[in-house]
Amino acid sequence: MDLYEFQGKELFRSFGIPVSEGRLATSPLEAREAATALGCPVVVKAQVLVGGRGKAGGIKLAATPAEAEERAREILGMDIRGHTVHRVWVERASEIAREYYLSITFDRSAKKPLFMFTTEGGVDIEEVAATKPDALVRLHVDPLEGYRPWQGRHLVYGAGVSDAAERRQIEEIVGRLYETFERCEAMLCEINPLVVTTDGDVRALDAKVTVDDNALFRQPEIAEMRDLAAADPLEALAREKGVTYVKLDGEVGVLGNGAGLTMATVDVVTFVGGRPANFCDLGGGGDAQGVVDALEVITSDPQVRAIFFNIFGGITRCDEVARGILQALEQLELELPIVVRLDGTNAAEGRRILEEAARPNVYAEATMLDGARRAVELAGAAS
Amino acid sequence: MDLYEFQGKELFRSFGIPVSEGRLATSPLEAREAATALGCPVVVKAQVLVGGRGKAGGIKLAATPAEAEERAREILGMDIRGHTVHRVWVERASEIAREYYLSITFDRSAKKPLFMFTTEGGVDIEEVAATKPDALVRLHVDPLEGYRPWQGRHLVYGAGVSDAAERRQIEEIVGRLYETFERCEAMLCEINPLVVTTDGDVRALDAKVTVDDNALFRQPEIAEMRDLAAADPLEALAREKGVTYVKLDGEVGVLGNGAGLTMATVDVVTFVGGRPANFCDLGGGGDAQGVVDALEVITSDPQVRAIFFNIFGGITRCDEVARGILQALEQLELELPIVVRLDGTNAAEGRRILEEAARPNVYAEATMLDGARRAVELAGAAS
Amino acid sequence: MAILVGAETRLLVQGLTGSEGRFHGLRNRAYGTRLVAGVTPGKGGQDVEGVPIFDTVAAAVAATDANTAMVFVPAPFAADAMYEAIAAGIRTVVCITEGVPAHEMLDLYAHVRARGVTLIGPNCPGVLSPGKANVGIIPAEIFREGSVGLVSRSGTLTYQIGHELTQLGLGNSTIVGIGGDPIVGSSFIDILARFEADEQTEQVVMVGEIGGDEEEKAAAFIEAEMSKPVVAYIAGFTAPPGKTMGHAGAIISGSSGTAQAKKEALEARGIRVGTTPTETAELVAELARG
Amino acid sequence: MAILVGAETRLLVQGLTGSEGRFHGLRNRAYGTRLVAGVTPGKGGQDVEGVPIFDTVAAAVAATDANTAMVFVPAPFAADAMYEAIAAGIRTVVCITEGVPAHEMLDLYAHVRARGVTLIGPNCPGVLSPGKANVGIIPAEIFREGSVGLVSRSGTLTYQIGHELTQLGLGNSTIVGIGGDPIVGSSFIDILARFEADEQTEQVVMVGEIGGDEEEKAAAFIEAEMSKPVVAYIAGFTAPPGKTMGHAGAIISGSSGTAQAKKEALEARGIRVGTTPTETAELVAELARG
Repeated sequence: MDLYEFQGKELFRSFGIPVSEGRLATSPLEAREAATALGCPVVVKAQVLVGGRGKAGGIKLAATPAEAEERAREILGMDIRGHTVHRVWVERASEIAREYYLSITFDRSAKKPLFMFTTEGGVDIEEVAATKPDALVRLHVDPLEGYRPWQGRHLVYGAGVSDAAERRQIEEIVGRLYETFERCEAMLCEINPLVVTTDGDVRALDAKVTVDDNALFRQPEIAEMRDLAAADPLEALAREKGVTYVKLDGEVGVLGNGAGLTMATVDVVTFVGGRPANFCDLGGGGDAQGVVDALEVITSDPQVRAIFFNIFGGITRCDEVARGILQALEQLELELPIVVRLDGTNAAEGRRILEEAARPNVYAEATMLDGARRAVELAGAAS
Repeated sequence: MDLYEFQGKELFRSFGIPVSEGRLATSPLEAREAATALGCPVVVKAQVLVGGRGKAGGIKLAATPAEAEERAREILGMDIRGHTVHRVWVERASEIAREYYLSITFDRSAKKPLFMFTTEGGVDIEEVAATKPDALVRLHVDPLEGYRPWQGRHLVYGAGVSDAAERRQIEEIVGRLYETFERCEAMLCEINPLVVTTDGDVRALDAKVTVDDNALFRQPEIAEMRDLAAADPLEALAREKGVTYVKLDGEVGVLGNGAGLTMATVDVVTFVGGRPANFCDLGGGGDAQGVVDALEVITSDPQVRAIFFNIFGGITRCDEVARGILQALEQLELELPIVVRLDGTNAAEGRRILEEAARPNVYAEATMLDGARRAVELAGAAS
Repeated sequence: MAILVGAETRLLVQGLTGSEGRFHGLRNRAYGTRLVAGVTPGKGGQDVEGVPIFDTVAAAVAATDANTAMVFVPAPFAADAMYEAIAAGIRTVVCITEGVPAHEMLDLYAHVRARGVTLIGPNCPGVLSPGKANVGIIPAEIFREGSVGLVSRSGTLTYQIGHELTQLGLGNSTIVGIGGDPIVGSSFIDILARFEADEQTEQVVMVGEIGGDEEEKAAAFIEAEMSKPVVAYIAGFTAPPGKTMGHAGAIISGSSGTAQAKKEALEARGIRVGTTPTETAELVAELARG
Repeated sequence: MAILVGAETRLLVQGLTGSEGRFHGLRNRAYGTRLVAGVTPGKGGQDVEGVPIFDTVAAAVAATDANTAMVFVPAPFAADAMYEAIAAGIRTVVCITEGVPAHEMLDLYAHVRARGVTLIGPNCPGVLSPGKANVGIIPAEIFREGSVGLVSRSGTLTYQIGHELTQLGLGNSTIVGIGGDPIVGSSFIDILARFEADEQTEQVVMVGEIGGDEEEKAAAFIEAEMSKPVVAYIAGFTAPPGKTMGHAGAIISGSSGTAQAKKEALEARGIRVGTTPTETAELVAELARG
C-alpha cells in the first residue's frame, strides 16, 4: 500500500522526523485558508500516487493566499500520468540551501533492508546512481539485529557531509527513519529531497512510504489511511470485495487464479488480438462467493464485452468455481458471454457442473489458448 | 541490583503479569491499615534481599487486621540471615490450588537467556532440578531474535500443564516475563511460586528480579528503586561516593584496585592471621578524589585499626593514588596506620611522592604478602 | 533422484486439523507421500484419518522422526510455526500460507540461512516430485515423471506450464513453486543449483514474472554455473507500467523489471524465452528432441 | 609465536583522542605495538602524536590496513563501536571499556561468534605478548618474554601474578585478561585452546575467581584437550557467601561458585591450585624446573 505524501509526512512527524508544517485541501478555497493559516509563501503540491509531479506542473509556489487559491485551482483536477488530482497539500515554503536523498527499502536480492544516502539529491536520483555510483552510499541492515548508530555515521561521513550540526541532524533522522520503516512494516521509506534550509535545519521535503499489505492487519492506523487512497471507484469496489483488480483499457474481462496465471492470460488475450479490460486475480482460495464478487467487479466496467475465466485449480477447487459462476449468473443477471477454462483440482467435477447447467452464455474451452481466442472472438461479435 | 519482592511485583504489574494486590508497611499499625484496606485474610511478608524468608518465620498469614498488626510486629526488626527487616509487604491471601516455577535468567555458559519452567514449584527448586531433571523444562532464547510465542507453548506443553485455560495464561505470562527481562535489562526474573488459584487464575506469588547495574544509567525508574534498597548506612555512603564496598567483620581495612586483586588481598590478610574489616575496590579509574572517598568510607567503620592499601596500577596510576592518600590524610585528619604497596603504572613516581611526604602513619611495603603481614601486625598493636 | 522431496520425506503438517491443511495433507498422503504427523497446539492426542496430532513440533519429531514440515497455519502465526519447526530439527520447511508479513520474512530468512535449513515459500504451491512425493497443493494428476525440472515464482502458472508439458509427452523430475512474495526462502538460483546437481533432471524450465531482478540474476548463474539447458518463461509482457513511486527499488536492482527487459537479459545469456505457456512448452519439447 | 597480538598486529584505537585512550594507546606504541590509526567521529583529519584520526573505522581500515581494534569508547557507546569495527573487517577486538550493559553483550556475543571474530573483554586489561606487542592497559614493564601463558578474569590480579612470576625469573608468552563481566567475548576455554596450539607456550596459569562455573568448565577442557600443564589460582577463598536470591543461577551451573568448590573441581581433574598469588607463582616455578 502506497501512502500519499501528506500521509507519509504525518507518519514521519509521529516518529520525530522533521517535516514542514502543512494542511490538506480539496478545494481552491481550502487551499487559500490553509495558506492564510500557515503564513506565506507556501507550496501547493498535488497529492497523487505517481512520480514526476513536479515536471507535470503539480507543484507550485504561492506568495500570497490568493495566489495559493489560484495555484490550487490549476492543480486540482489535473491528470498526472493517468492520475486525477483530488487533493493538494499546502505547506510552508522552505529556503533551501542543499538537497540530499535518503531512503530505506527492501533489497530483495540480499534479503535485507538497505539504506541509501547521497548529498546529490533532489534531481533524478536514478541518474546519480548510474553516473556517480560512488556518490550514493549504500548500507545493509541486518534484520535480526536492527539499526545501530554507527550506520548513521557511516552514511553521513561516507557521503561527505562536512557540517557537524548537519551530520547530527541527519544521523538522528536516519535512526528515526529506520524506526518508521520497522514499526510501520514499510517496504520503502524514501525522502527525496531531504533538504538543508538556509538556517541549517534538516527536514523531509517529500515522503514516499509503501507499507506491506500483509502487515495491515496489525497496523490499524495505516490501514485506515487506505480508504483515503482509493481514488478509482472500481478499484474501491474491488478492495471492498477483497478482489485483486487492475483496470485496463480493453473489452475482454480477464479473471484468473494467481497473479502469474492471470498475467499470462492477459498476455495471451493480447497476443491473439484482443484487448484485456482488466487484470483480476481470484487469489488463493476462491470459494463460490469470491467468484461472484470478482464477476461483480469485472462487470461493473461498462467496456467489458466478454469474459475469459481461466482457472487452474490447486488450492482453488474447480467445482467451487463452477458453482460460483452459476450463482453469479443468477444473482447478477449476467448476460455477457463467459468463456470458461477449468483445469487442475476437481476440474472434471467443475466441468460437469457447468455442462449440466447448460447456460446459453457460458462457453467451455479445453485450453488457455483456445479460451483466449474464443473470448476475443465473442467480444468482437458483441461490440 | 537486586529488587525487593514489592519492587519486583510493581514491575511485573506494569508489564501485565498478574500479582496479588498488596501494600507496603514499615510499622505494625501500617500493616493493620493495609489489611483493613485490602480485606482479610492477608499475608504479611518480610522484605529482605535474601532467600529462605519462609523457613525463618518471615512470612505469616493473618485472618484479621488485628492479627496482621501482630504478625507485622513479630516480623519487623527480625534478623533473617544477617538482614534486618525494615518493611513488610501485606498482600491479600490467595487460595492456592497448584504451585509452579518460572524464571528467565542469563545462562553465562551458553551466553543466552534461559527460560526454566516446572509444575513442581513452591518447594526447593534446586532439589527438583537435581532429583527430577525432566520435570524442569529449559529453553534458550536467541538474544538477537528475542522471544517467539512457540517458546511459551514449548514450556507449558513440555512441563505437562493439562488445563487449556491455565496454559493460555502461562503462555501470556512467559511472553510478558521476557518483555520485563529485556526492557528492564534484568539478569534474572524469577517467579517462585507461580500459583494457580482455586478459581483457576494464574499469578506471581513472589518476585525476584536482578537488574544489570551497568544498565541503570538508562533505567531511571529502576535506578530510583535503588535508594530504597540501601539498608546499611556504610554501604549507602559507599554507593553515594561511587565506591564498591562490602562490610566484613574484622579490624584490617582493605583497599585494592580491581575486584580480583582486592579479593586476593582479603584472602592474604586472612591467611597471615588477620581479620579483614571490609572489601573495598577502588575500581578501574582511581583518581586522587576516588582514593579520598574510599578512605572516608573505610574509616567510617569504627572497628578498623589499620588499613592495607594494595595497588597494582594498570589504568590506575600509582602517582595519582599516592596523591590521593596524602590528600585524604589532610582532609580526613587520619591517624590510623596505613600500609601502602604500589606496583605497576607509575609506581616509582608514586612511591617517591609518599617517601618525600614522610608521613609517620604511612608504611611502604614492597610486596603484597609483606604489606598484609605489616597491616595485620599494626592492627594487632593498635587494638 | 529428484530434489527436495521424495521417498525419504517424512512429512509433518502444521495446521493439519484446519480445513485446507486436512484437504491437502490427506491428498498428499493419497499420492504416496509419507505423512507421519500433524501439529496443532491443544489438539495433541487426536488424529486426522489415522495421522497422529501433537501439541508441539518437538513432540511430533520425537515420536515420528518427521524431517519435512508443511505449513498451513494462518498468516499471523505462520512464521512462529516455522521457527518452532526449525528449533525442533526440521531441515526442510514448505510454507503454503499466503500473506506472511514481509518484515517477519526478513527475520526468518536470516534465521534459516544461518542454520542451513531449506525453506520453500511462503505463499507457494509447494514441491512435487512426480511418482515419489507431493508436499503442497500442486494438483499432481496433471504431471508425470520425467526429466524436466520446473521452478516457478507463480503457483497456477506452474500448473499451466506443467500441463502443457504433459500434453507434449514430457515429464518432470521435480516441480518447485518458490512463491512470489518479496522475500521467499529459496530463490531461482538456489533451486537451479539443485537441479544442476540432480541426476534425474536433464533440462529445466524457469517460470518468472515481471518485477524484481531475480530472473536477471538467475540468467547470470545459468550462464556461469549450469551445464543443463534452461528454457524460461516470463509472464506480464502486456502489463501496464507499475504505479510504484519510489526510486530505491530500481536503483538497487539496476533493472526496470519489465518482462521485455528480463527476456532480453536472458536471451543475451543464450537462454531461450517463451512468451506464452504454449510456446514455452514447445521450446522444451524441441530441446528434448535434441 | 605467542597468541592474539604480536608483530603482525596493526592496531586501531577507537577513542584515541580521549584521555585514557591517548595515554594507553601511546604507551602501547612506545612498547613497540604498531599503532596505525585512531577513530573518533568528527575528528577525522586530526592526529594524535602522528597517529592519524578517522571519522569511521571503515575509512581507517581502508587507509591503514588495521586488523585489530582496541576500544576505549565510553560504556553507552562501546558496543556500537565494536559493531562498527567488525563491519569494517576488523578480526580481533579488544574492549577495555568497563560498564557495557550485559544485554548489549548478549547480542554482541552472538554477533561475533556468527562471524568468527575474536573479542577480548569488555572490562578487561587487554592482551600483552611480551617483546612483541601490547594492546591494552597491562603495565608491560613488569613482564618479560618467556613460555608461560597467562589467562585471567581479573585485571590487577593478572599483574600481581605476572609480577610474582617475573620475580621468580619466569617469563610469559602472552598475558590475556578476558574480563570479569557476566558475558565476555572469550572464555577461559577459548584462550586455553589457543595456548595449547601455540609453540611458544609451554605451560599456562589460569587466574579465576568466585562466581559462575567457567573454572569448572575449563577444568574439564584441560583434562580432555590439553597436553600442556596448567596451574590455577582462585581469588575469594575468604569471601562471605553472596547475597544472591534467585535459584536460577545455581540450577544452571550446578555449582555453588565458591573458591573452595572450584579448587576441588580443578584438583579432581589433576590441576594444581594456588591459594595466594605467591603460592601460585611458586607452583609454576616448580613445574618449570621440571
